[in-house]
Amino acid sequence: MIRVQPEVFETGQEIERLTAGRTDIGAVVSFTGLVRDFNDGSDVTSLTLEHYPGMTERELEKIEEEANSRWDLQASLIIHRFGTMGLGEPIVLVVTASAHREQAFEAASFLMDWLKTKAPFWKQEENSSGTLDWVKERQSDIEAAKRWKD
Amino acid sequence: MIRVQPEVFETGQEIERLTAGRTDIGAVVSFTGLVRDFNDGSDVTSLTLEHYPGMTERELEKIEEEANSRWDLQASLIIHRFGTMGLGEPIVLVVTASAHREQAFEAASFLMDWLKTKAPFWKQEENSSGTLDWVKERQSDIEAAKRWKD
Amino acid sequence: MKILYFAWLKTKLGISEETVACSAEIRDVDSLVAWIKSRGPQFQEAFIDMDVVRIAVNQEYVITNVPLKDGDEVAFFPPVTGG
Amino acid sequence: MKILYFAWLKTKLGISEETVACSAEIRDVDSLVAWIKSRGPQFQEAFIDMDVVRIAVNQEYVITNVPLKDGDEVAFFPPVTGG
Repeated sequence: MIRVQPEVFETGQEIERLTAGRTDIGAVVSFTGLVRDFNDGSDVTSLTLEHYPGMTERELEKIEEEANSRWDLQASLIIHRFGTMGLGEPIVLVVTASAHREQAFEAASFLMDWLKTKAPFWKQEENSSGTLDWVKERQSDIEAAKRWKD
Repeated sequence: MIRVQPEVFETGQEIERLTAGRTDIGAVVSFTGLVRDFNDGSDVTSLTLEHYPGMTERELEKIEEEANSRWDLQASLIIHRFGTMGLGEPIVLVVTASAHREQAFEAASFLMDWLKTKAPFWKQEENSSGTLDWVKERQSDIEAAKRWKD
Repeated sequence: MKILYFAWLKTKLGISEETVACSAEIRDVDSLVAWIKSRGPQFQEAFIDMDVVRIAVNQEYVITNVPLKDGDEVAFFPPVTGG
Repeated sequence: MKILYFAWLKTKLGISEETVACSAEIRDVDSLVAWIKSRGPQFQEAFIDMDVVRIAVNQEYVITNVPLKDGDEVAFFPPVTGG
């Protein structure tokens, strides 16, 4: 399941909902990305995410399908927000459930790596002097995505 | 932080508590292990965990310290239950917070791998015919722990 | 066809969306880019380094030149930075 | 010293905890194990394959023979299966 929304979400509630009433799941891994006050050496006061409506959903669905084809998942969830977010707020959530923990760990890590380099979102940071800067692509994200062959 | 307790815990609440009011955390990874209805080819109706009070806490603390020395974590949490648990109930929770996602992912995976092979807990499964069986050590857990050199 | 710009491409050009008709001059991605660059210095500058411009046709990434037709949706944007 | 048994070692022996005094016969882990095995067939059987018995002295794993003294806490248990 994928969701693209401006609203804040709660990681715990989403995990709860995904696994409620199920007794076949042995392992649940979640990743939550949060807005932090410092990035690449400068202070951040808020973050705005632009996205490409339509293509975003398509890309996230493809990434989720790919994860489900590579790992034996019993449930998966991707939530990504857009719009303006305050410090400490969640930006993205990935949850994977499996009978085995390596499967859940690897799939969650993969989802984040591919999402970072494929899903059409762009971050703009505001700093304490009011300047808005587009966040630059990170070499480490490109390298991380390469671990999982296309 | 580590906790060894018979009581059920809520993953979401624990993550919330660990990250509340913090704006320096970029990535949070959680792993929750749940009681599932099927294990190694037989049905399970409940699970009882025995542990070694005192040594359990020491081992978990050592494992957490080790993770913090290997990765740049801003917060970490291990909760492990003991006693009898019903299907779908959580057994163990590991949460790691870091500025960077690879750090949080690797540390969480490490914590689970070491905990599985070092923390003195023993699982006893009850099946539908009322038989109690001690769970056997898994070769895959031994292999997983070896990925992280001692 | 519909042309979309995102992130700094959008702010640099001051355009988020426009409609362009296919023609003998604008028949595929490469000729569309050439035509856009010919429209003025800010266009020229925004598209000067195609290594930092990603292209999607009908919401799918394209990395080679592909033919275009009216009704297509073409998007230009920088490398993505979500997650 | 205090001797603890966990999991199937405990159920097999029917003992979870006992107190044993150190002596010339029981002076280190190896001699303690030898003495325990001498106490009867169920003890012999429980300790027949030391590959599946883990040993902790004062709540720390030991994998080699170590000397014991009164006041020590020695635990015997199967490979752990938590998590």
